[in-house]
Amino acid sequence: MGYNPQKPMEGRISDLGPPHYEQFFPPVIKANKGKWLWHEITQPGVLMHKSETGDEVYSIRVGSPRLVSVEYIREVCDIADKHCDGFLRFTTRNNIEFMVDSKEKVQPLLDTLASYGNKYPVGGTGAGVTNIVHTQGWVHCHTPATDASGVVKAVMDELFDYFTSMTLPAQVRIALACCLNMCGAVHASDIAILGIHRKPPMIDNERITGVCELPLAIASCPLGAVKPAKVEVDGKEIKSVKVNVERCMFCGNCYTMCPAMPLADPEGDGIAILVGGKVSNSRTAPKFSKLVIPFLPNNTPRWPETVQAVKKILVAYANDAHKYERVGEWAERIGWERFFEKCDIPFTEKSIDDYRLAYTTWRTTVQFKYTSHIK
Amino acid sequence: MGYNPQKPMEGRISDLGPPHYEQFFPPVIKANKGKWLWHEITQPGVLMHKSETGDEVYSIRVGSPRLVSVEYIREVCDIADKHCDGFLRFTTRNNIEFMVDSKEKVQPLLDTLASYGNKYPVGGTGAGVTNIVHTQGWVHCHTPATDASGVVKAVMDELFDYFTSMTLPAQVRIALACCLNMCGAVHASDIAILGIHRKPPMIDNERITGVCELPLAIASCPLGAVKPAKVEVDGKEIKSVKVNVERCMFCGNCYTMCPAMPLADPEGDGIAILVGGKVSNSRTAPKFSKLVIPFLPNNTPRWPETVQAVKKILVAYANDAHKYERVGEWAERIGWERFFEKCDIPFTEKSIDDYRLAYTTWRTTVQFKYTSHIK
Amino acid sequence: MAKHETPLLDQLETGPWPSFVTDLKRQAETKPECWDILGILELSYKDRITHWKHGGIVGVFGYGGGIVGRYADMPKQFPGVEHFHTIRVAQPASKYYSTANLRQLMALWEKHGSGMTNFHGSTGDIILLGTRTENLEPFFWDLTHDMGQDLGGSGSNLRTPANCIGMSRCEWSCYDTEEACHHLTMTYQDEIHRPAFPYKFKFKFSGCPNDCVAAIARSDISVIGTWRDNIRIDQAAVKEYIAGNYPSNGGAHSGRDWGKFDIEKEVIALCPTNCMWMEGGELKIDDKECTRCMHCINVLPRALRPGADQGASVCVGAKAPILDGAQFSTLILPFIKVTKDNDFEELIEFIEKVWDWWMEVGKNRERVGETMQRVGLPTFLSVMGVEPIPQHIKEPRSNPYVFWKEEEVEGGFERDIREFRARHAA
Amino acid sequence: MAKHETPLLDQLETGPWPSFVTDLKRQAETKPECWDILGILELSYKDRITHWKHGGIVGVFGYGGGIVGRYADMPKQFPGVEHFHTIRVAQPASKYYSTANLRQLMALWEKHGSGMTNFHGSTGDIILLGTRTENLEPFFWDLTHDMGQDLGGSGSNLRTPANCIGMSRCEWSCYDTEEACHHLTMTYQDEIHRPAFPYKFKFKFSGCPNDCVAAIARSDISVIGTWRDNIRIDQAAVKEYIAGNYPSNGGAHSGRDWGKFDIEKEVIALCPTNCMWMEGGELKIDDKECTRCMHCINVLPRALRPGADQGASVCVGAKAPILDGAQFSTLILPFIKVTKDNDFEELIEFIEKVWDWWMEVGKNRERVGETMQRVGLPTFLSVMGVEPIPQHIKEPRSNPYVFWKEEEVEGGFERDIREFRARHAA
Ligand code: SRM
Ligand code: SRM
Ligand code: SRM
Ligand code: SRM
Ligand code: SF4
Ligand code: SF4
Ligand code: SF4
Ligand code: SF4
Ligand code: SF4
Ligand code: SF4
Ligand code: SF4
Ligand code: SF4
Repeated sequence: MGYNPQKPMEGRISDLGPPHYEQFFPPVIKANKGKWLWHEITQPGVLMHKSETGDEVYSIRVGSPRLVSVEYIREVCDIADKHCDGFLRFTTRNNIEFMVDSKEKVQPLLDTLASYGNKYPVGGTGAGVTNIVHTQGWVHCHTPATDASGVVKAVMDELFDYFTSMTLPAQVRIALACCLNMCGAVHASDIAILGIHRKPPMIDNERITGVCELPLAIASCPLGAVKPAKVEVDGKEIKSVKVNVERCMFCGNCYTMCPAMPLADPEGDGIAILVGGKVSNSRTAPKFSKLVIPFLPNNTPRWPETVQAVKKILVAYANDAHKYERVGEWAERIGWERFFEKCDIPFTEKSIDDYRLAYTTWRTTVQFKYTSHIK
Repeated sequence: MGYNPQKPMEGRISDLGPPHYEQFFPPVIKANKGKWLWHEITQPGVLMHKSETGDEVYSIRVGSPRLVSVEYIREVCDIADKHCDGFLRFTTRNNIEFMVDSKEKVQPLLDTLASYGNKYPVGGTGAGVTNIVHTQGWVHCHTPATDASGVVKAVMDELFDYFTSMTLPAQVRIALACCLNMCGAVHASDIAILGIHRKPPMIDNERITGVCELPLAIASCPLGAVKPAKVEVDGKEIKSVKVNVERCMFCGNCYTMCPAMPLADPEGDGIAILVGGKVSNSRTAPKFSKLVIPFLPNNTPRWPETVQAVKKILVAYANDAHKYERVGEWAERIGWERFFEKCDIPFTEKSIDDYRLAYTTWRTTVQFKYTSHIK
Repeated sequence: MAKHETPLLDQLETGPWPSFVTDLKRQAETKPECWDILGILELSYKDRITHWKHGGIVGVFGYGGGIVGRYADMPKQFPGVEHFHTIRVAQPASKYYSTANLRQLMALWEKHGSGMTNFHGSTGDIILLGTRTENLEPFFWDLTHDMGQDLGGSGSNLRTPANCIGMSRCEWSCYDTEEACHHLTMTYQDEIHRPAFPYKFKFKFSGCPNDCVAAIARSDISVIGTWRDNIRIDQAAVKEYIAGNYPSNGGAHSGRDWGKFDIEKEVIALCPTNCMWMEGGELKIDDKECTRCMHCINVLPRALRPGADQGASVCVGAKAPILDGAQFSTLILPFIKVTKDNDFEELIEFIEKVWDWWMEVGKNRERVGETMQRVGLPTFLSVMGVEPIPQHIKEPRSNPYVFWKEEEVEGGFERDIREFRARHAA
Repeated sequence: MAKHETPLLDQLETGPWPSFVTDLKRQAETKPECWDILGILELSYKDRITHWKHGGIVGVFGYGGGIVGRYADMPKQFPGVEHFHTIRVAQPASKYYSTANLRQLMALWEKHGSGMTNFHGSTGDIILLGTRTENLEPFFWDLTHDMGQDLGGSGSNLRTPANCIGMSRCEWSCYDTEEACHHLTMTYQDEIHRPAFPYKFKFKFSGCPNDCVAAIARSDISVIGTWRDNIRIDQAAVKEYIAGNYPSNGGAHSGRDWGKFDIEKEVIALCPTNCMWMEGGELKIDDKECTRCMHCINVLPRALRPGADQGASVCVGAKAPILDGAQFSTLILPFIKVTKDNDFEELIEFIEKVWDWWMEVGKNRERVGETMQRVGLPTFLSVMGVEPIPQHIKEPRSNPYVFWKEEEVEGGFERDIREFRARHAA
């Protein structure tokens, strides 16, 4: 049967919503929901949860590139069929979890995973680096200032040992967003990799009339940098806009509203690094990530500057932070001046806020440390 | 000779500046400046500083109402002549300090002071309440929303024992300002008493033309509540202003710029209490005072509601804070929800910021305590 | 066999982390359009700029969301990705799947799409990456008819809600995040599929303050589990921890030698409220001072558990930085019961109150958190009928700029300047 | 004898704190205009509103400040305060006086004014409270000729600078606050007396981070002593404290029994940077981590002293709340030498750079801190020629909204849309 374009409304079903979750529960989950008592990470990537019924579930966490093929998912299903009664799940950070209901079943599963070479790395638990939450980049989106999957691949290659081990002071959450829209939680990550533009939008006067509502484009700019303008196109005066480049901070919101204002550029675009965000309420309240490296170039295909920057921060953190201390908690304890020094990151005025709530970030005390910054 | 109005410029001297401080040093100060090694508060109101020369200076601190007469200053001079070689000083909080160069000279001085009755209370040192820094109020200023000296007198009568003793967890700095101009450091005081208006300005159309520059009056309003208007006065249309009362937050800046916009009112005006500010960098950075009681009436002559509010906060703090903990440090440690409860202050939405940096004060965590506020 | 040379992308086939390039290449063997994905991406790697055009409105009939339109700017060179629309398929709560279900979905996508996916999108959907306009309706037909499944959200509507794994496999969940997420998703199918909001709106459900679905950072309504009685303590287990018989933090730190476990240093001293102490070999908690940060429970999972009187805190207004800077959600309801027993009544009532108000006053493309900022928190609370309490704020205001209302001030705002001047000459 | 009944004010004559009402009444015996002060104040107590008119520009010839004009709104009833201008007399640094000097000033004020004063005003001046316009010049003549003294500031100019007692009686002062204050006051007599600024401007000088003149809260330029070497420790004295032989905090807490002194709890645990510890009975400090908050020194004045390499931090921009909310000063120069040896050269150079800029770009009635907020801290630093360092901020920005300059971006901002479109079709 299938869809009949001649009668598009016939037999149409809608508003079904997602399938009910329960039908996908592995039996041990179904039997023990709400009864779990405690858990233990028995080795990196392997969680054991103990139920008050005495049952145990072992979850084997596997890193995935997220951008995966139909074939890949089928292979994952093969593994789940072989070891997990045909069930599996994905975590909130795009890892795969294979669950088995006894300890004995763990090693055979691990062996199967290992048999695929580096395709199914086990890890991402506890005080390590788990999967990088990321976005579309050049694979799909229209506004990116960098790629997503490629940068993630390059960074994870370098941090691989942190994924498969638990040697850090605390969990480290890395996220990537390819533009300031920040699809994901880049604004609250231990280490955030953020695509940024640095050139103001161009105005495509030849197309603007058809594709933009000028008042919306003008209103879109948080800094009022977009102004109405009259220009000549093919000898005819048309209504368009102009950009006061002095006031532009390259957020791209005008482009979101108006396709005739592209701002992407090979040299202009690149990556900023933000650090010290967190989401959990554990010990300290959620924190925003803070901009510490304003720009690194889009050096394809492996973004060596970005990879090294992330690694350097991670190593400095690993060497210096206390047990349980998240990156942001560490930076606040030692002081940001010391953070820049310990991470060997040159401080630039770009890290100084000059947006709306900026004053709250100025140092209004004479408490400070003497670091190499003071000449 | 003296000033000759006929020849105002003749013999005029200007730009002399203040007298050089050194000529007013008591001998022991002159001899030991820069050589002091340590100090000790030997009893409330009596400081001893020890010099590396072996010299000692004893400073006896005396509370003053600040608003004092020529006769009062002469009396103070009598005391200084009698005991202090004719020298004295005033502190940054309007206390008087009489200095003597040996321990033996302390008691006679204290005796003299005591002989004046309650006129020269000795205290204001260490972990107590020192003098209330304050402003003009109804004694001199044109914009006050409350009096200054009278409120201070009433509050200090109640807190007198805290002035003459050192029983608090830390120093408590109380300040009063009679309007939002906040002449003083009310915005950074442990307890701040602040005169506030609550009625929007009236427009004195009959006088506005002569006394106001309308554009300045209009520009003065931080919320754009003052707008140009045309009104009729004695049958003639004149340019004036009107106030959008919905947008007014009673700051009085328009009145500062334009005398034809008075806002004072017996019922509208009164006092707000702010707490938890500090200036020193000791342990924690300087903090702003925070508004906890939005309004108390101008109940002359003794402002009982204000006196009781200050006392209540002070007692709750004294009972609960740790040694060395300033009011603001205490409130932050126990949490503001607990602060309101411990001080038995009803919480109102007036304490919730809705001005420019407001978002930074919202609670963006699920960390909170269950207090009586949660029903 | 490669349709395009990909010297740059090929360099992403080395290294230990699984390679999406290798995966794409393998898929390209059976789905040749994947060559064009590789080709256009390679070109982006060369040009260092995206080759996708701005937007494009496509969808399935009757839905205002669920599909993101996308066209290549080099359709001639890469005809396989000329149209490259993504389809957002609503994921099941907690993202459990049967392989049967996944295989069926993969078969559909092999038939109608590019063969590439994201498991999952950042909001939580299954993202099916790239298909042509003419495939959308047939795919949707098969998805609904053959699988009984549905699209997720995009556009100015309720976005696909998401949740942490919750009670199904976590001992700390204070309400059933899966059921809450599923129930609300089903309740609001219309809001998900037919945009009627000023802008997007997101729900996320975490079972405890660890917030494993990052609700407080990225959802307009963040429902985060909590409790209001006392942390449950098993003193025997505390002793085992002290003795070093149980690994601290569930073994999360076992990769490094952090020395012997020290309850004073690792738990008591790190409690943000300092409300814990040891007494007679027992761990004591002054629960009324506890802010339920989870740290002690995280470190001692076999000894401590959230209290038994469980529910959730509801926070409102998180969003990404454009335009005013990022916002976390703000605590609005400190504690409500969140349970199927009453069909999530309290939560639903609250959500709808938020929506009614925001749909009325929210400007175009203004997230609810921005509307809250614009009107101010006191106004928001008052329109929500929520009594203002200190739990709503980190600290009281430090400026004195209070908006008094006329009815609060004795005598009102109206005054007679002449009468005033009679007493106070200018 | 009372000229007016003052039943309300009379109630302020009871209670232990010295009464200004009693004082006024006594003064009224010889200065009858004080009856009118009492009378008009009593009326304010009755009406609950001020009876002073708005401002009034009066002054002495050649000065644009130093006098605050004031007129009563009931001159008929209270002729003695019909004019009631205050005179601000510049105080000596640290506010030491000889009785001779004070008596002479009081004699002048008895002659020319109301007989009432403020010792001192909040900025630091001696305030002589209330006189008539025609008395101003004669008073000024006598003040300058007979006493060699001068007025302080008011209006849009440099206000009378003030300082903490500093080295003259405090062991912690890291530079000579008196000399700095005096020297700068003398250097800037013209700026004090002749308004040429966009708005008022204040200097305050504190000798150490305790900031006893509240510089960081209320001065446009706050100079606060600090050091850059190590805290000086006398270990023998540390032992005395531990033994309980010296009172902690210089005896500041002696009014209450706080129990035996506990160096761990009272010093080490309260150090905000956790950079102190006990080792072999000695107190150790990791000085490079110390932020010189003063707490340990405050608590152990006989054992600890600021380092010997002393100077000051310079912070800029404090002010009261109107209009944007209060501001503390922001750290701009972490450490400079502040000494007469070089005529305070570094400080003066910095101040003048701030003024030059602010006088150029500051709007009417815009404090320098507001101008800083308006242009942004990075711009302020750059116009000051100060290299941006992390010490200028509490934390880095959390929004990503960086203003890149054209010259920083390879290829600049100019681009050709046609060339772009050739590669990226719309
Ligand atoms: C599986 C997952 C939930 C899900 O629904 O998929 C999950 C599962 C668990 N989390 Fe989580 N968390 C998961 C995402 C998160 C997130 C969200 C995120 O990263 O985007 C957070 C907030 C991150 C942040 O704060 O920035 C998160 C913050 C925590 C914390 C708080 C740790 C802290 O000190 O801040 C704990 C407690 C702990 O680890 O001690 C925690 C603890 C746990 C426990 C131990 C809960 C339990 O008892 O089962 C689970 C195993 C932890 C582990 O992997 O070491 N989980 N956890 C998510 C796994 C993601 C992954 O694949 O790596
Ligand atoms: C005399 C005076 C300086 C002056 O030039 O006049 C002064 C003198 C001393 N101060 Fe102060 N402070 C003086 C105003 C201040 C101020 C300014 C103010 O209150 O407006 C502050 C900042 C207030 C704030 O933080 O809100 C101030 C914060 C301190 C601190 C920090 C205490 C803290 O824990 O925050 C100390 C250290 C201490 O007391 O341990 C201190 C310590 C001292 C010492 C011990 C310094 C010394 O070694 O001589 C002096 C005696 C303290 C005492 O009275 O207990 N002084 N001190 C001021 C006396 C005011 C008065 O009459 O009461
Ligand atoms: C696919 C996805 C990224 C991904 O690779 O996972 C995505 C992709 C896009 N997002 Fe997003 N957002 C995605 C999750 C998010 C999240 C995370 C979340 O929902 O938890 C956020 C941050 C949270 C939030 O909502 O604030 C997010 C914040 C934005 C924003 C900024 C919204 C704001 O209020 O600031 C935009 C801009 C806009 O709406 O115009 C945006 C816009 C977009 C658009 C539609 C581009 C645009 O300008 O119109 C992207 C389409 C890409 C494409 O070509 O397919 N996307 N976007 C995520 C949705 C997948 C899914 O349904 O599961
Ligand atoms: C006399 C004094 C209060 C006192 O009783 O001590 C005072 C009195 C006045 N101040 Fe003030 N200020 C006084 C110290 C302060 C201080 C404290 C300080 O200087 O350390 C401040 C806060 C710090 C600051 O500068 O921000 C202060 C912040 C203001 C403001 C708000 C300025 C701002 O930028 O926000 C105004 C409003 C204005 O300038 O129009 C103001 C305006 C006024 C005026 C001139 C009233 C006006 O609207 O024009 C007051 C005249 C009262 C009168 O009738 O004599 N006064 N004023 C203080 C000056 C005495 C002296 O010279 O020693
Ligand atoms: S972060 Fe920006 S570029 Fe990346 S997917 Fe989201 S909207 Fe597109
Ligand atoms: S990129 Fe942002 S700041 Fe620049 S013009 Fe566009 S909307 Fe305005
Ligand atoms: S605080 Fe206001 S009312 Fe009081 S003296 Fe200052 S300007 Fe006048
Ligand atoms: S009092 Fe303040 S807010 Fe009200 S109109 Fe005047 S300037 Fe504006
Ligand atoms: S948020 Fe809490 S309940 Fe949910 S998975 Fe994380 S730890 Fe468990
Ligand atoms: S949950 Fe957090 S606040 Fe509560 S006792 Fe444990 S560590 Fe302390
Ligand atoms: S600021 Fe420092 S130097 Fe000045 S008096 Fe206070 S404690 Fe002494
Ligand atoms: S001055 Fe402050 S930061 Fe430095 S050691 Fe002492 S207590 Fe610690």
